[in-house]
Amino acid sequence: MAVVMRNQEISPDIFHLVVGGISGGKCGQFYMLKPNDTLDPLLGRPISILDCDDEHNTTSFLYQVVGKGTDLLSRLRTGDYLAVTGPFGNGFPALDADVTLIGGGIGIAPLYYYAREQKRLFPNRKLNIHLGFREESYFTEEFQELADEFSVNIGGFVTDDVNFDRQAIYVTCGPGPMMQAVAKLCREHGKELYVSMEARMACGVGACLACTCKTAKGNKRVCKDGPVFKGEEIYE
Amino acid sequence: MAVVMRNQEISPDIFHLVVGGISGGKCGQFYMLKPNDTLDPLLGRPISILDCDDEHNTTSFLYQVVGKGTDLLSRLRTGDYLAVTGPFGNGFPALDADVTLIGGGIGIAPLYYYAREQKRLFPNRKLNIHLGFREESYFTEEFQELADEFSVNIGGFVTDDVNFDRQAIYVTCGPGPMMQAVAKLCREHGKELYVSMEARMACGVGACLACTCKTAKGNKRVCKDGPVFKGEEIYE
Amino acid sequence: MSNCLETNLLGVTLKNPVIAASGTFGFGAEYAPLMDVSRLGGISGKGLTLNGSQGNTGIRVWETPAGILNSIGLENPGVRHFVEEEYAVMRQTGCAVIANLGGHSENDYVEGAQLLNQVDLDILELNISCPNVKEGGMAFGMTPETAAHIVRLVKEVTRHPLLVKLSPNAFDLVAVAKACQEAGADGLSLVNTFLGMAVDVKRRKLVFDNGYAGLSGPAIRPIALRMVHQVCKAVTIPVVGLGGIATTEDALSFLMAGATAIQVGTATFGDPSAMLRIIDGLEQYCAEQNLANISEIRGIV
Amino acid sequence: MSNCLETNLLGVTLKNPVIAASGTFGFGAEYAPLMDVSRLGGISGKGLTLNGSQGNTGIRVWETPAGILNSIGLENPGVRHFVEEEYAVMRQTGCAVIANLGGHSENDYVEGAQLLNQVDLDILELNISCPNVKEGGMAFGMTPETAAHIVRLVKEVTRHPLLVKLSPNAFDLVAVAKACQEAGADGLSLVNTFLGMAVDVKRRKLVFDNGYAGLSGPAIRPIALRMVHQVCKAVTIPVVGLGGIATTEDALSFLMAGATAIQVGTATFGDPSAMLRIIDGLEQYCAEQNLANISEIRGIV
Ligand SMILES: Cc1cc2nc3c(=O)[nH]c(=O)nc-3n(C[C@H](O)[C@H](O)[C@H](O)COP(=O)(O)OP(=O)(O)OC[C@H]3O[C@@H](n4cnc5c(N)ncnc54)[C@H](O)[C@@H]3O)c2cc1C
Ligand SMILES: Cc1cc2nc3c(=O)[nH]c(=O)nc-3n(C[C@H](O)[C@H](O)[C@H](O)COP(=O)(O)OP(=O)(O)OC[C@H]3O[C@@H](n4cnc5c(N)ncnc54)[C@H](O)[C@@H]3O)c2cc1C
Ligand SMILES: Cc1cc2nc3c(=O)[nH]c(=O)nc-3n(C[C@H](O)[C@H](O)[C@H](O)COP(=O)(O)O)c2cc1C
Ligand SMILES: Cc1cc2nc3c(=O)[nH]c(=O)nc-3n(C[C@H](O)[C@H](O)[C@H](O)COP(=O)(O)O)c2cc1C
Ligand code: FES
Ligand code: FES
Repeated sequence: MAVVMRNQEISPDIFHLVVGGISGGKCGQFYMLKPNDTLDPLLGRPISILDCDDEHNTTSFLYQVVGKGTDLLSRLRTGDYLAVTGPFGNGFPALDADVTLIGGGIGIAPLYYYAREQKRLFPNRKLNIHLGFREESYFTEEFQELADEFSVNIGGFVTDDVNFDRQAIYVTCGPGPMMQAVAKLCREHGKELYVSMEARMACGVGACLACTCKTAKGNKRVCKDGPVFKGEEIYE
Repeated sequence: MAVVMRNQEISPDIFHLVVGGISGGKCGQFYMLKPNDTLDPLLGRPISILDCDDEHNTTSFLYQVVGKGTDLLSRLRTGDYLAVTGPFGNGFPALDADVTLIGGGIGIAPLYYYAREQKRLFPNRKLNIHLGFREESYFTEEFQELADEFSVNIGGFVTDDVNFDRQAIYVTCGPGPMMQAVAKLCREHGKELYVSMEARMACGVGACLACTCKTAKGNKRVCKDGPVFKGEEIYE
Repeated sequence: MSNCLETNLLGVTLKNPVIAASGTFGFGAEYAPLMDVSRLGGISGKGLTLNGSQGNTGIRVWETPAGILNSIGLENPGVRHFVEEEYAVMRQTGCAVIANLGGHSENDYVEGAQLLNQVDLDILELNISCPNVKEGGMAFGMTPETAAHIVRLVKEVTRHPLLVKLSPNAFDLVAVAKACQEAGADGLSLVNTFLGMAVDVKRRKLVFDNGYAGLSGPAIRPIALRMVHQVCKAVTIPVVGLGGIATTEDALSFLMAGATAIQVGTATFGDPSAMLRIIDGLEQYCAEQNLANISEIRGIV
Repeated sequence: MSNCLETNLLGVTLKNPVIAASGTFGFGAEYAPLMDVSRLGGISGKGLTLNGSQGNTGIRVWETPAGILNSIGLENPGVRHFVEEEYAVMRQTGCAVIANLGGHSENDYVEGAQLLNQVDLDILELNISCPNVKEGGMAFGMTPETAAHIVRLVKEVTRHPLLVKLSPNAFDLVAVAKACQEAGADGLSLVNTFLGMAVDVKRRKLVFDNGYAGLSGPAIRPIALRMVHQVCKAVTIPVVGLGGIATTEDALSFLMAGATAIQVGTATFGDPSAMLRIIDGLEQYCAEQNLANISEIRGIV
């Protein structure tokens, strides 16, 4: 059980949640959050770590209300308890290289912690951040503080803002079509790419095989073998 | 939807709940309270009106945490919403007579509003109130203020405190065995008795026949024909 | 309000395809203080038996995860009483009137159906699927032979369109459905409740005096939906789908699976406005999706 | 800790009667970071097929009220791989090792069972009830004849105690159970998942590529419990009960209904500590009720 310290709507249907009592997760990992202890909904909801503060033992999340589970999450108030299990998944690789992050919509969430870690570990490496949103942007200032190059695109194609000719490794998270476009561009420009995948999950630990995705190396479990994969594993 | 104005534990597992946005119920009636809008639990929980304030459009309840539904109720906090339907049931009769109320445990809840109404309508009539509790008493001061004669019994038999020789009409609500004992004594002393019954309910409106109890006049629905019955209807 | 929800069911025109399920809505008057009952497409009344019944003893409902077990046991005033009293109440609601008839024997069904010819029902729903009485209708609904037999007998005597309500506990539901169609059923409704059980662990006893009881509510919806889908693919007569429907989305699922109309039972208990919300939701869906009539999505999955 | 929970199942001594259900617990290693797996009575591994399988395409789980539909489709590494790799992993957990074997044909079952003779399983669980593969085991579990046939074939070749896992979708479950007993099953486990369905209303399509899928979780518990009760009354061999068990009270219900042990599947997803809480709860129950062994309440309802 973790306790809600903050759960605030920072943009329409987008909530910033800070919970106390858990920390230690790596960037790119996720937790299963269960907003109540009744049997409906039955399953936890996978939500990426937005940021983690080991010193104060808090972990924060950024989530979008899309259905029942996230709606219930959004009703939690400071002081409420919620069930949290994790952290799960492999996380992003620490890369001693220039890195270009490409995030779309709520897919920016896992990228923030990663950006912070990259900057901490490799302060002299370039960090380029490109974010795309359909209608309204959110949490962009926090990213901007970390970025060497930074852009926000609203309503267009985030890929239009990205220079794929850099000597950089590319990392993306966002809607499927966006990630597919990024993968195609990286392939064309011969760039290394990491993608953070989503799939419907039940267990979150690799036991149930609900979340498999086809990869070049056969079926992989997004929850356990991922959610971060090499671009070429997923997009042929 | 009604809003929680107060939900306070006044004794171990006993909560005093005040909700805003509903009023107009009669004493002895009940509402179906549903603490959340998920499907587990599925049904509302019947809870008697403890008191009702039409002017401020509030209704209050006294409930004991015994299972899942009441546990969820107990977690509501000021400002939370809950689904409330009702009021249901027939309510207590206004009696232009001396009245002796006998309440046991959480069964005291519906008697309070009734006591207030009796005192308001018939200020010159005697109102005797006898309350019994297993371990700890609660909400007794509020009753005492209204009573001409008053007793609280903890751990014993409330019926020992009651004078069944009065020229009075008797009204009781509490655990089954207690009500049965009261019925027996009333019969022996030739006194008129009203009892407020409980039964597991589904609809609360008389449609499903889940809550029937056998009476002298055949099956009756506790939710619609009751919860208040003449003592002799229930206890042969 | 357009007539995008108007639905023809066995020759009867319903305002909309949303019907209150038998046993969960009394004879239509009980919910009137809480909702505008006249907006419903139809009401299936409490299950009747020829001579009426006091129902089962003991606990009659028990909540389960997203469902309830019930063991009402067909408490009802009897067909004669219905003809004299409750029919008029139902007719006054302004909704299509469906009488639900159960029975303990062939004769019960036949005589009950004959008596019901005295009133102008819109539809007669034959309950061969109640699991809550010892020699209850369910026995008739378990096999194609017994089901067809009773349907044939009733079809011969009734002057009303005949909807046959099937049991999800049947050994081979699709076979039963086909047999009922062949025997003359004008339509099918399904599902009735699933045979379930509960133990009162503290008392180390079965919860229900009757042993087993009937499970209903959202918990069973995925199974009910599959059964409705299977039956719709197997018969040509209209099917009324039910079992755990609580939302517009649920209702749409059943309609897309092939149901001509839907019924809502248990969901009304937890939220008396469930059916009205569904009607509003379906109307909105038609508007959004530019459907002239909701039937356009019937059976598209 | 006393041995009040010690349970003999088909000659194997389990620390306690709580077993992880097949397909929900991998091969035992996956949940190790979250819980002390060694405390479990046993683990039934992911369902195996002779040559392994990639499983079904498309969406594989869909939440329903208090339940989930799954269409994993028996993705598994195959029996040979299990014998060489996963068996050792399971053995290391310190729990009784149960291999779950499914099949597409008689030969799959027989050859699979023969290969599994190479490892020291505690129990072989024969899955004749998976609804998620076209020619899946469920076909074998639907009628007494087909079930008995496959049980007889496997019983002839296996050297392990044989637990046969039954389908709640069988036409006549009790008949299937009796037939399996006669054919040589040493025990029965039930239930596997219920055939269900979901519609993606927005896309106007079935959710699952495979059409129907298997429903599990607390939603189905009242039906599963009734089935376990019926089967326990009809057979003399031990029965392992499952279907929606999530709490100590649920587990007690199944034990009181006659089950020798229980399995927990779906509940673990929502709460990884569910089985440990049940074990603690059963222990506490024995203490409070002065039971020397939990078997004292077996079948008392
Ligand atoms: C590893 C991982 C990390 C994630 N991180 C975040 C995050 O940081 N912030 C955030 O807002 N969301 C994140 N998601 C998505 C989030 O899990 C889903 O939005 C959420 O589970 C939906 O639950 P719901 O009950 O509100 O919606 P539901 O009612 O279950 O479904 C509503 C909609 O959400 C989609 N959906 C449901 N479950 C999933 C799922 N597991 N993955 C993708 N789509 C789903 C459905 O297709 C449907 O359109 C992540 C998902 C994964 C797998
Ligand atoms: C007309 C009426 C008025 C009531 N007024 C009050 C009140 O003012 N305050 C109050 O605390 N309680 C009142 N009750 C009882 C209250 O409804 C139950 O305690 C509550 O429904 C239990 O819900 P649960 O989910 O917490 O318990 P569950 O988990 O459902 O059950 C826990 C225990 O409560 C008992 N129980 C469950 N439902 C009922 C029921 N409908 N009637 C009686 N016992 C039940 C069960 O036997 C079980 O032992 C009233 C009941 C009725 C019928
Ligand atoms: C309390 C209760 C009483 C019922 N009584 C009847 C009945 O008399 N006749 C009948 O055909 N079905 C009866 N049913 C079954 C319902 O009409 C319906 O088939 C079933 O509950 C599934 O739908 P639902 O999940 O929407 O409730 C009853 C159901 C409940 C819950
Ligand atoms: C994701 C998932 C995968 C499953 N895979 C198998 C399997 O491989 N073999 C099998 O016999 N049962 C399988 N089952 C069925 C479970 O073992 C169990 O019988 C069923 O889920 C009912 O129990 P529960 O409600 O506790 O989950 C699976 C169930 C789920 C939810
Ligand atoms: S969610 Fe169970 S294996 Fe990934
Ligand atoms: S609770 Fe439905 S009739 Fe009383």
